[in-house]
Amino acid sequence: MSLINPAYLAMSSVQLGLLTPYLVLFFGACLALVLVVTPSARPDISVPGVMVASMAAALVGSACQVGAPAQALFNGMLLSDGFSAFANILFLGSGIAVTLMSFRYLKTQDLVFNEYYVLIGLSILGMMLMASTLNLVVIFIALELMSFSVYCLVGFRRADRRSNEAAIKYYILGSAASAILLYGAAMLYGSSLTLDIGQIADRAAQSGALFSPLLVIGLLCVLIGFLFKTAAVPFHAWMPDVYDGAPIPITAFMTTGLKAAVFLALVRVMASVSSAPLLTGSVATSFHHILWMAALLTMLVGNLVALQQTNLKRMLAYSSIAHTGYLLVGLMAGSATIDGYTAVYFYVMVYAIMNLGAFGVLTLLALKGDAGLELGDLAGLAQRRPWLSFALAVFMFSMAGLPPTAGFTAKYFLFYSAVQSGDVLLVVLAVLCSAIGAYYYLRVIVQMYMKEPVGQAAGTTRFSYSAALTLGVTVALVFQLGLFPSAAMKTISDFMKGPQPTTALVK
Amino acid sequence: MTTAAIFFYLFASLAIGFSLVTVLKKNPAVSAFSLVMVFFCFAAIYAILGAHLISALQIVVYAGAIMVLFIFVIMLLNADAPSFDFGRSHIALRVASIVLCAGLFGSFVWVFKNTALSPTLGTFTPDQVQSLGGNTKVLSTLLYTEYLYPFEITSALILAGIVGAVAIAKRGKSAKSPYSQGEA
Amino acid sequence: MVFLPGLWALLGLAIPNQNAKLIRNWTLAGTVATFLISLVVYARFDASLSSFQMTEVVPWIPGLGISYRVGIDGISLWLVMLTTFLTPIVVLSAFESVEKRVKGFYTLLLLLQTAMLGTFVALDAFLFYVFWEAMLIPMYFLIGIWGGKDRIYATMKFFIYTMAGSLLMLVAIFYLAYQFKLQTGQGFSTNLLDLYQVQIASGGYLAPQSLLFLAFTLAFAIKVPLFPLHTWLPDAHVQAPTAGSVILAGVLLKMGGYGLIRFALPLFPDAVRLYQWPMLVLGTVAITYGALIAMVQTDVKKLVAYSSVSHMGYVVLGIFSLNTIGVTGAIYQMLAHGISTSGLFLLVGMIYERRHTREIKDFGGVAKVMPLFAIAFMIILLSSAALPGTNGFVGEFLILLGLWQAAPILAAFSALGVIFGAVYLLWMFQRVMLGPVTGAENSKLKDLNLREMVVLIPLLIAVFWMGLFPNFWFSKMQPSVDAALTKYVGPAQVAQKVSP
Amino acid sequence: MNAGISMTSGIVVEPWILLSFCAAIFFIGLMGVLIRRNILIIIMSIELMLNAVNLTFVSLSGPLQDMGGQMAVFFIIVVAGVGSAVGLGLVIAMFRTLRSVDTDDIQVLKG
Amino acid sequence: MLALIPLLPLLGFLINGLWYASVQLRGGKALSAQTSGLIATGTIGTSFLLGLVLFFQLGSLPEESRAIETTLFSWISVGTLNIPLAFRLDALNALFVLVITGIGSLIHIFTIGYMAHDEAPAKFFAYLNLFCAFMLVLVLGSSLPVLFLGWEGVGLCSYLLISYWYTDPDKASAGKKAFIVNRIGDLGFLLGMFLIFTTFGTLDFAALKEVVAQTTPSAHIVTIICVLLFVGCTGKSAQLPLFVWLPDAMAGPTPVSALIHAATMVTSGIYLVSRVSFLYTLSHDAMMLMAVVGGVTALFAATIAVAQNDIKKVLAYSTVSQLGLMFLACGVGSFGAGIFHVITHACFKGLMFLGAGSVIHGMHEEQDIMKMGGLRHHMPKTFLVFAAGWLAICGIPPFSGFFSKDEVLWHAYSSSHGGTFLWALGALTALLTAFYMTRLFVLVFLGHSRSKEHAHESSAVMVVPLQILAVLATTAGLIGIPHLSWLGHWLMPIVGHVHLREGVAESSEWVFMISSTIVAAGGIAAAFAVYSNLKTAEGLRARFKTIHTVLANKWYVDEFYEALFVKPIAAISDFLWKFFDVKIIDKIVLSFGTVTNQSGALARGIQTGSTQLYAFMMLVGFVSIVGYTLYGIFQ
Repeated sequence: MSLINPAYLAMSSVQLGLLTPYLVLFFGACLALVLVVTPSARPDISVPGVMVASMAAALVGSACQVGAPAQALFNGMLLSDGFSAFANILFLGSGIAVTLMSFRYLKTQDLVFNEYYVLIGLSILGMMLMASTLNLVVIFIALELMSFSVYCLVGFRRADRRSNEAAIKYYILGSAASAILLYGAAMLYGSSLTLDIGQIADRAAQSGALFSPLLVIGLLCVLIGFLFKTAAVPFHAWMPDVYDGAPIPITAFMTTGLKAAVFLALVRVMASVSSAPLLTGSVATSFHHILWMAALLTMLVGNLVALQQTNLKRMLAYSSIAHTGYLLVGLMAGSATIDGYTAVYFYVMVYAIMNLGAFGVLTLLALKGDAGLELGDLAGLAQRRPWLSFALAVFMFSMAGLPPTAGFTAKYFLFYSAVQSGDVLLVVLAVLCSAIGAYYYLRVIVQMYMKEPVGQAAGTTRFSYSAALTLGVTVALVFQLGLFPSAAMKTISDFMKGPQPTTALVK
Repeated sequence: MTTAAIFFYLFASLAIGFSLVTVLKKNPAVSAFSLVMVFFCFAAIYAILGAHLISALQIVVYAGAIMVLFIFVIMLLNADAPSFDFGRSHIALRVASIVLCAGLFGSFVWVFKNTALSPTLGTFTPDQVQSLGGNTKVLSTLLYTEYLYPFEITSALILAGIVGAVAIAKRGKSAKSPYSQGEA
Repeated sequence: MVFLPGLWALLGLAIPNQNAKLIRNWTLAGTVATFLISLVVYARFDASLSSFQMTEVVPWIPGLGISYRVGIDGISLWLVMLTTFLTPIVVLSAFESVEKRVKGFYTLLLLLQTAMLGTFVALDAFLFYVFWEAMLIPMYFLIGIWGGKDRIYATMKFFIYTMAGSLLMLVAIFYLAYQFKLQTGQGFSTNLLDLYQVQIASGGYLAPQSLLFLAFTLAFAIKVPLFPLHTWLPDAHVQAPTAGSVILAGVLLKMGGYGLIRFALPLFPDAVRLYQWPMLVLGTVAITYGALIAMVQTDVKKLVAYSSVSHMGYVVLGIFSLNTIGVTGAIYQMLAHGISTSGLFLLVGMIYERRHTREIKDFGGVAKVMPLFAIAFMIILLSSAALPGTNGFVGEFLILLGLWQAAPILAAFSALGVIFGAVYLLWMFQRVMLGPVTGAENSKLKDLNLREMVVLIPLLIAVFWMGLFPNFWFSKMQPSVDAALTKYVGPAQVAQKVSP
Repeated sequence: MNAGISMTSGIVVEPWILLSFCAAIFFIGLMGVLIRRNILIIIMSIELMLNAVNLTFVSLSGPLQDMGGQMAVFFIIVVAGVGSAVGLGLVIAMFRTLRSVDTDDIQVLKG
Repeated sequence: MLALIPLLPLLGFLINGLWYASVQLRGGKALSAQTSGLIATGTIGTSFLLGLVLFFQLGSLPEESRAIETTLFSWISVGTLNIPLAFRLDALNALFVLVITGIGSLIHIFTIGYMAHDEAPAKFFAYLNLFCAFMLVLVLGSSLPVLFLGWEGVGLCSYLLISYWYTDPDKASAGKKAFIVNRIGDLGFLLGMFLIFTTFGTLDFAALKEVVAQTTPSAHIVTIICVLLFVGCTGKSAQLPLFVWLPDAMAGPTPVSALIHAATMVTSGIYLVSRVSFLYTLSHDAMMLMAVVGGVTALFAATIAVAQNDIKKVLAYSTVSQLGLMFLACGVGSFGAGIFHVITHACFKGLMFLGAGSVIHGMHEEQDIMKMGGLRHHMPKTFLVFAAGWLAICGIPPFSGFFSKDEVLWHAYSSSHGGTFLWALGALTALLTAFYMTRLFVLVFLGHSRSKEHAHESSAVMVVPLQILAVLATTAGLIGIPHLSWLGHWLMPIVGHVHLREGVAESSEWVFMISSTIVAAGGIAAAFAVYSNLKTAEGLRARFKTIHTVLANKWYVDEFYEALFVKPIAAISDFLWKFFDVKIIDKIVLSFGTVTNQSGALARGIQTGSTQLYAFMMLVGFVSIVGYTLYGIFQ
């Protein structure tokens, strides 16, 4: 027996092509880093420029992969399929948007350290890697790549104790959660001899007798790790504080890229797990109940506490928790429906777009030192900045799930699929929660449109073209996806040739 | 019980003891040193289990690099004074934490005891490993073949870690100057 | 046609803010044009068919069986006409009362019209829901920005209340679409005609069909609003600007009734029969309750708001009498209420603009100084009090007659509303309009100007036209009403089973 | 436990005992995170947890006759190293502004 | 041509009304009383002529098919319900048409003089015309809903006219009261109508009659129908218990009182029961109820009238009382007598009201009879015509009232539905009527003037109609002389015969005629005895102080209703609004919000910012997830 399997080393040009987005991004980051450390002219423009360019190039690269047959590279550790292409486009898109909106923000906040952009790029690389693998070790590494970058980005306002605090909290809790996830991976390994969830599922499908408590606990630990990152109750507590303390563009980045990445990875894992008869009988029921409760609690806590917030960022943080809850509803339903997780993908995408937009507005509104983001600061904004208010109102309506915005269609698809899975009760609870949600989103609009301005308030920042571009695109997308979602839906389901579950998670 | 087993139990109990010290001791410096001891015990256990390369790495990376970092930071921050944080914690929360952890531990042990490992086994029997050149060689080969990919992305991780840690920890200089030069 | 106001609004956005006059005229032209188009629709409508006409189908989200499917039948035709008829009136009425943020106001008004029309013509449950919810947004702003002192509270209450109610309907729509797929194997469909074929298990008060019925009915009952879900209405009405109140009372409330006829009746026959009595009782309570409370109001607008509760109670009664006469009466009552209550709100708005108060006690003897106003007020009032010869009578008469065939005792009770209606309206009229002229402000009031007359006269004409020639309306809606009731016993059978 | 695994195939102690030992270390680490206020010690506790995981991998590697576990440990060690570097960087940044490494002092963000 | 009868006054209304409105809109000169009065009188007068023509046309038709019908358009047509807006003239309503248009025309003429100095006579004439139009719709309507259209329409006009001088809050209230009390009655009417439709499937009178004749409906249902309809009648025709609005309605201008509250509108109840007499005859119970209510009302109102001092109030209670007599007649099955009395009553009561109007006009709006007296000198013409009315209402032969009242009393005794008790009620009423009418007459016209005002005779335009009416009041009785009654024959096909009780000889009618004359004479004599000398009257009043107070305060009926209905309903409403609606329903609604908010605050409380607590929450989640699953496995 030879140790060296040539298959591991050989790589066709096609496969190399599939790696392009990753490589482009990585080398772009390296180049940017070089620009950061070498005395060059205006690195504050060139660094983000390089990053945006490389992200755009990677995005184009990913887009080119759409329709290509699914491929497993590196012994199945890198799956290149429609799913990963979709995920990559999403991450890269949000990365570009965040970079663009950061540009002005960093200037106003006196935060021009160009490592910032490099970290965003590396973090996106982590996301891309995470969403395109089923190997737990790779997931772990990618997750940490993403997380470490984000820890640093959260703490990027170094002189601000809130930023420090957020970063530390996030780091401590995040690392503990990673450890739990890893422990789960170890146990899965013990019960199935592989670290690849896809292989675990395959083996279960072949032998049909892989069940063991060890496997269950391992899966649970992995699940907990993911639930932590997606901020599902009761693993949500870090999120509001971190969102609150982080620089606004980074909060945007976290709600969009990071959340989408974790969730998409979770979907890939869950789809794989539920496609094989891994979980049967009482364990399946328990899993179902756990997710059910987590979804319900997440929606409830997110919405209820968001109701209490007066700080916009915190409010959006809790709302993000609530949206995690909706996504969990979709996640549970996904395995039982024909369209599978399409609704979840669509929701993730729409959610990313809305949040990018909303935080884009907040970025523009932020005064020096991230101040001025209390609800009251928005009073009468509509009269001073009509377009900005309009955009924010659109995003708020969208998050509240009102037609004709994308938030509505997304929520509609999600609940639609949940009804198909037979979980009507959960859907009823979910829609009630979203009615609660409408209240706090509307409060923002009340402030902007129905209150008279009080003194010197937010919204005095100069306009930046990059931010305007971001906002314009997101608003357009919110309407586009709200009014004509079917094209996007179709594209998404065309993308998803990979993790198409065939059997239900439960029963 | 074999000699190896005896040594295992010895190091295991030492490890548990030192890790308790790490967690419970008031002085961070003491904790750090106990942690080093834990790492050494672990290295020994790795060796007992036949994972020689890991054992070596444990000493080099953990005890050598990471711990130095810790102690360096402890000294840098002058934070080696005994911290009395211990007593300030809510007693109920503390007790509950301990109880819950113990409960989890118990249930894990129950699981380990009552569960079967993977029914299929791998190909790397000790003999096989021996015939392929020993633990180190096998691992190294695998690292550059089967595990090339994670190895590569680890490099990105390290890059991110360095950039991040430096960006965060470097002396805040006048943020007014946009032409900052990183020290990395 | 549905999107004309919307497009018009977008074009209107191009007009600079300062040019309020142009915006006003532009909006007026747009709404009048819409009305003219609706006349064309009316002319092309074939009364002999019970099916939907002028349907347009554009696949929208084919994967989920959703398409943009619109069309009208005899029921929606009139509600569409009502909408297009009222909107120009509202636009005109707001010419002088809305001073701030004129462009926003009219843009929202036009968007609102689009949503309202869409709701009435939608033949796809999903599309219906989309318009239904989309309508909330402009209304939310109209109340919230141009409303009274407690406008924010009122608009929030309105919004959340309505939205919470309708979300359950959304779930029910999903469920139906899914059931259609299960039962026919043709894939999802939210096409209303497809959903009509879905059979859902019924039996108890909590059987699936009953639950679905309740989900739909909750949404509609809140909108109607049916006692005890009415408390948002007084707040919203009182705080809303006149135009908002008019649209709210004139059109929005009708959507509840329309929804009941369009969805609840044909979709859930068994559940409807099961819940017929509770609904009838609630309707009866609403009538008496609304009227009693209206009686003691001190704020004219609130009085009119509670009178809406009372009047819309009739609509529910008519619908749930489940016979042709009752349902026809209910539709007619919706139209009539749309005219008369709009008129009342307009009148209240006019006097509010002059005096900036709506407290009854602040007025007195206004008829002396504003005789034309008094005449108009009187006529609208009588219409609201269901005097024969006015539009209000026909609806209430038919509803009560239909209800009598279903439940004589309740009909007797709900007819009490006729008395109370006269009491609170006339009492209010007396206190506001009659008696000696009180106070210096009242004696200086100016009578209606030409614009206000132009606003009111179409309504006054409609009051009598609808009161004297209701067959003009009935003739077009008859086949559709019969079609909506096909799942219920024929009217002849109903007539026989009554014996006190 | 698997009866087929004998001492000759490199088994020193019963796997469940090994795993339980790892679990003990893991939960001691977790306990440290829970009851300590000093962030440095918390980070050390996290290292403990990771070490426990490492040992779990290694101790499974033997009975399963597979090298995957040991490979994983290789990467985990690297990640843990980078992680503690980042963590300590954050601690330094925090110490600069707060002059403290105590979690009680980071309670500004709440509610 | 038939349709023109109601449409002409409507046209008059439109001309006057729109003229008035346009004057308000653009300013300019208001129409004078002459012009507008001419328009109004012209239209109603033409209607009268048309009515006459049609009446004779009708008379020329054979008895069985004596009906002229015209359909304007289909009004409401839904499902099995089909209501055309159609008029049908037959023997019954032809009489009413003549009374309405005829007396209406006279009153219109009178009004020209009466309202000469009003600020907006055009408005007044518009209302009057509108009233006539609705009244004609009421009587001509071929089906119940059309009748109801007129029924409510006249109620509206009554409201508008009563509160015509709306700046006076009392007058405005009186109008409102009239409308609302009428509405209560209308409720009964509506329900009766519904029951008819559900039972017989039609609302058209002719068709209904056929259906009733063909089927044998359960007496139970017929009774309910009749009672419900009668409730409507008690409202419109001011019977117990809904009579309270009529005396207050005197707040309106006097021509209004004459036209609406004496001659026409209030008799529409009689018209209705006569119209559906074929139903009533099927239900003995309903008939009995009607007779008793009518008789009791008659007596009750007569007692009140004795103690009133306002000239119009006296006449109003007298009207209530006379209407009671009419219902008594109908209740005993003698619909013909009821209608006969309607006609004569229209003549003499219209006359008396207009006479009273003339007096009030002459006395400068003074209405208290205690402040009048001796007017025969100042207003001789009015005195004369009033005397004719007085004798007619007292029932002195050969004045019209004698014949009609006598027929009522006779049938009250002799009819198979009647009896001694009912007769006694009627006779007592007649006695009291003679008494209080004489009282009125004596106090107003005889004796000496007790007023400082200088009364003057009214103008010709007011006096001439009075004189015409006086002639009618004197002679109208001739159409219904017993045994030769033209009226009886004319109405026979519609209202049928009166069936006499067993053992009552037809011939004994003479006895009753004589006795009722004696009764009337007795009443007159008593009143003369008391009131020719006011001191005697004072003495009597002092002696029967309690009774007088009760009577002067109208048996406290208004206060009773106030306490029993108005106040409790207001209190309940207030309670419902301020407590139930705001404190309970809205609180429940808002409590959803509050609970949500509170639980949000609670959940927020966990978010203390403590890292350890967050970690602990994670641990709890960890434990519960693992524990739950293991528990499942363990099971």
